Amino acid sequence: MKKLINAPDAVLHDALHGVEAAHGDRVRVSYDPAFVVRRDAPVQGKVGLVSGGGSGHEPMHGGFVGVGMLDAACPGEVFTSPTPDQMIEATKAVDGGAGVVHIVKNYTGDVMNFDMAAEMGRGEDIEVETVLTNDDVAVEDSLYTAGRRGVGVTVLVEKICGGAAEDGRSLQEVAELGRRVNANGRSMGMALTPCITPGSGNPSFELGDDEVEIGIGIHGEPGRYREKIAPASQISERLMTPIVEDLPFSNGDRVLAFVNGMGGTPLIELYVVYAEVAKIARERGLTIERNLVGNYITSLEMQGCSITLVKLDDEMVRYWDAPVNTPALRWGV
Amino acid sequence: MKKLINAPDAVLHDALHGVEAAHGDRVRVSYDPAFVVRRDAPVQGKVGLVSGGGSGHEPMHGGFVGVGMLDAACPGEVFTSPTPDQMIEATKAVDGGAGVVHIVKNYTGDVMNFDMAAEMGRGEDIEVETVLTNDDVAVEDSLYTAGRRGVGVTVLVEKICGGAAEDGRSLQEVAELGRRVNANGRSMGMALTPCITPGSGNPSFELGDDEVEIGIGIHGEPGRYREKIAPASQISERLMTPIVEDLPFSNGDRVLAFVNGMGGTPLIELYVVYAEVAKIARERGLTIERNLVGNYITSLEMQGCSITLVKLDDEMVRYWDAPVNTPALRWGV
Amino acid sequence: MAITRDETLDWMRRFAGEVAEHRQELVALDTAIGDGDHGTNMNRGMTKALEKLEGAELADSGAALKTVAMALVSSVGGAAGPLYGTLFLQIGNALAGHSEVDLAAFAGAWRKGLEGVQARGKAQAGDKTMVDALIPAVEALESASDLNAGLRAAAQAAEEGMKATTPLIARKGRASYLGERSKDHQDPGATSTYYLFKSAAEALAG
Amino acid sequence: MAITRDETLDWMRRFAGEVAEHRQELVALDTAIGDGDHGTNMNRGMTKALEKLEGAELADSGAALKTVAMALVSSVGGAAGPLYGTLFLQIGNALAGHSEVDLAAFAGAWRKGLEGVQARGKAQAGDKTMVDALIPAVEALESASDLNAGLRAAAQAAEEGMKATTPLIARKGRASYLGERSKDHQDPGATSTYYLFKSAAEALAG
Ligand SMILES: Nc1ncnc2c1ncn2[C@@H]1O[C@H](COP(=O)(O)OP(=O)(O)O)[C@@H](O)[C@H]1O
Ligand SMILES: Nc1ncnc2c1ncn2[C@@H]1O[C@H](COP(=O)(O)OP(=O)(O)O)[C@@H](O)[C@H]1O
Ligand SMILES: [Mg+2]
Ligand SMILES: [Mg+2]
Ligand SMILES: [Mg+2]
Ligand SMILES: [Mg+2]
Repeated sequence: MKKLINAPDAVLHDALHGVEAAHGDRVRVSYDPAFVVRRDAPVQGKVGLVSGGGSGHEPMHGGFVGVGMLDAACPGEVFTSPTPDQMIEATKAVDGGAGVVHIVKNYTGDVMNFDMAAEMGRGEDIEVETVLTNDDVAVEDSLYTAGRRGVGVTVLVEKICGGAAEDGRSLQEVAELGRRVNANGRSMGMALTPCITPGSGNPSFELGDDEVEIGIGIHGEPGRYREKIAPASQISERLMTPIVEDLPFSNGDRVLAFVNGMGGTPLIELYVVYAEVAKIARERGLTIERNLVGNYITSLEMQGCSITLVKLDDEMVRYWDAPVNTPALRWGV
Repeated sequence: MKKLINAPDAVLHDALHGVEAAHGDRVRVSYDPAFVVRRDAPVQGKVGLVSGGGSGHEPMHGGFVGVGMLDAACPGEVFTSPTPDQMIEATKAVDGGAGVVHIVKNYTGDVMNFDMAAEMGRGEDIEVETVLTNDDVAVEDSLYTAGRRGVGVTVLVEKICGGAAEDGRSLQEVAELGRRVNANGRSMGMALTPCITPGSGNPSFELGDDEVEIGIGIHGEPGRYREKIAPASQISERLMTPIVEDLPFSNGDRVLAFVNGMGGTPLIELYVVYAEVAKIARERGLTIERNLVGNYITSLEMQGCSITLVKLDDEMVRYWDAPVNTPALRWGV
Repeated sequence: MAITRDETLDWMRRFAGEVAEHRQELVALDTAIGDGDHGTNMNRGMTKALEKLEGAELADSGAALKTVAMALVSSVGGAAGPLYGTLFLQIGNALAGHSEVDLAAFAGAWRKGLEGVQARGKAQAGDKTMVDALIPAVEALESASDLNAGLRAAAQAAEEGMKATTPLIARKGRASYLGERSKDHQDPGATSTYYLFKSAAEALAG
Repeated sequence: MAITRDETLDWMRRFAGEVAEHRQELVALDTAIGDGDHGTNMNRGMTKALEKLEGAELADSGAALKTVAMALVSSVGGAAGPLYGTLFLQIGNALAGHSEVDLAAFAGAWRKGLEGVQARGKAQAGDKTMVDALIPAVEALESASDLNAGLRAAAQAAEEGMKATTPLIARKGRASYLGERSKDHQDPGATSTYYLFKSAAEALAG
């Protein structure tokens, strides 16, 4: 294992120091319990947005803290959901009297820790709504599993809810909107290579020199199946088909298309994939009204990509376009 | 070799399609000869900025085309400088009557192709100034080499010159400012892993499981020497010392610190490095007034990082802060 | 025969030792069907738990186990944090106020712990989780006639339950995403649960 | 004995063939001390050059070589594009207007080509570049007494010049960044230059 770190156990702590040093003009960092919070939090009268999850998915979530997006992010250890005390303290730190939305990716650990936070936080007198994201169509038999995983749509939910919260919308409205984005979003991912967590030091799975793993999550877990590597056009089709057919998206729909890198894939390849996604969308009669291409929800150094489509409505477009000023997403400000 | 591509020879073309599909609201793409140009080019009365270089360094340069930064970027094949006809057409496309600055990284190929473009373009009646970047302190005996390479500082030159051009500064002023940024900038890079160009299919060099390559460029070329992997604190020191001592930077200097990922390094590791850079800067009495952390000038999927420091003056700060609206850098708009 | 506070502390030290010793094994099991952090998570948690135990004034076994619970909840994260946290909290609550714990109290406390884990994680027997080691172990305690025998039977039952997870298809937790591919791997959480019973037998059986 | 336009076209086809055949070799040489694209670059360029030659009305050898020059300049990029472009342009300019080319004219044209390459790239003998194959080959042409012998001697001299780059420390181009580490590797550009002379001997010597 070769990594730019000081010690496996120190990664999160050291990286938080880097975040504070680099973005101290926009965010503050609490180390114990660990969370990243908007400099100006709590914003009085505004609904607070808190997310969190394991580290190793950067820039998610810490890179999305700032005006127009999250008020706070709770980073767990690498690929390990954060703990209830982080969530409780972050929630308190961002409550401006209008309640707080927790954006939670649907993983057993994340859900249980946020649940415990809610139970333990009772009596704090902060109204909390939870938006659970579960957009990963790779998980098929969700009745016999922990349910679909929350992946790419989470970034979009955070941005769109962030815009709505900034616009003064109520706790219920922000949460409803987040749920609507999730309900209208579908994702699927694939890997060319595994990743190595600092704690384990070993590849998360073994892949042949000509194999790809289809239907992966974002924690280095193996996917649904593996197959021979194919041209980007076929791989894009492989991911797009289950996405488009699951919602289902139909001719005439307006969509946001998000091609996300898993962390180790060169941007030039993501653009190659985006070209294919645009072509497939066109063939299916979908109009891509907004897009995002880049590394936003990653799995350490894994090579591969995921595709997310969200069926848009006017309100989503409006809050997607709204100003945002975070380390990783910035526009309109 | 596993890549998200359709064919090695088609990478550049396919990626340009992706860029056009994703960013058509801000840029136009010419395919033959290949260049990416601001949608609103030529901007009358504004100095035009053209850069270019091999592909595989994304988002550089195509991702820096837009208001407040480049007017056009000429992408060569992967790791191969572009050709004179691209530069000539791009220069014509952006000339708004106030002349054009070519920002050229100091590599034999880039320099000779831009030279030929200048010779062949004579008689086109466009005034052209060239800013050559050569900030890489890893190249020591520059008398006996092709001179220092242009690396990280190029991104900063493009941003700062872009701000000045947008502000209506003259051709001479913009070029002088670019040269000043370059003259006050120093960089050094290292790799944990090699990269694989689509055309070759093989790793650019072989590294042991516990080795790192110090003093690399951005084309997968081997570095100055290799050594055993060390903690991020030591590696940062290894890069910072020759940078700081070369200019030299001294106690009290105001600097911009740029920690750049080579493409395959997780962002969390770049923040670990940035924490170390901030510490070393503090110890040396340097005040980091601005910073940039992320993958901006990359070598395909290479893991590793580079550090760039620029000694700032007020004018540089002003144009660094100026609005920019490109696919890869956006603020103030 | 009864369990004292100091024996409980010994149990926790031994459990922490087992987790540290088997950290890489737990990581490897979790790499195969999960995200490779279970060993690291449990080790971080039990290290923290021992730290807390050192500094604390502990009235009894119940107090000690509640301290462990809180340390785990606030340092482990993931699925294991809330699950082990709940387990220890329920056991600790049940044992609080008793300076000595007999077999009936101990088995009863474990039953509460198991119920807590199932309430939190919704896993049933056969879902390929730590519950598959817990259920037979708790039942062994409940049907034992003396503490020593009960502890040994529980450890053995946990081991068998752990091994029996191998052929199962996971229906809860991260491994469930793998569907059929989760077969032929032993569940990491069931494995750490076995170490918990193993160390209990070593520390608490006379 | 003289060189015709059609022989020149044959030369270019053979050179393109050598480059295609040795693409991976040139890539491997450039991977060791450069960025691994020389074979791909030259192959892209010569493929383009042949395409252009197909469609063109070509008066003579000079016109053919100028067509190759422009194709290379606008499709190769990197260091090799301007250098080979300049080389072919200078040779083509010198030969333009001659329907048949004798040894003196050919050697003179190559001298111009060499001068062009050195003016563009500033490399001297011993800098570990294509110039190290060019200089001895051009000199062999200049000192030959007939065309056939001159072409064969030039190919041999280019090969020797190419091999002699191996122990050198690069002082120009990308390999120069490596300093001492550039030793013990043959220069890719000198290698492609050798193929240029090799195919010249095959196509043009009777
Ligand atoms: N719903 C659940 N109920 C009971 N145990 C579960 C459940 N989900 C997961 N587990 C247990 O947790 C273990 C994984 O723990 P760990 O790796 O620390 O957390 P994570 O899966 O969040 O990375 C699994 O092996 C399984 O035994
Ligand atoms: N200044 C120079 N003068 C002459 N030849 C040079 C010079 N610089 C580089 N070369 C030649 O170019 C070759 C490399 O070409 P190529 O790999 O296509 O370009 P790049 O180095 O831009 O990737 C070298 O092997 C060397 O022979
Ligand atoms: Mg985990
Ligand atoms: Mg090159
Ligand atoms: Mg796990
Ligand atoms: Mg090369």
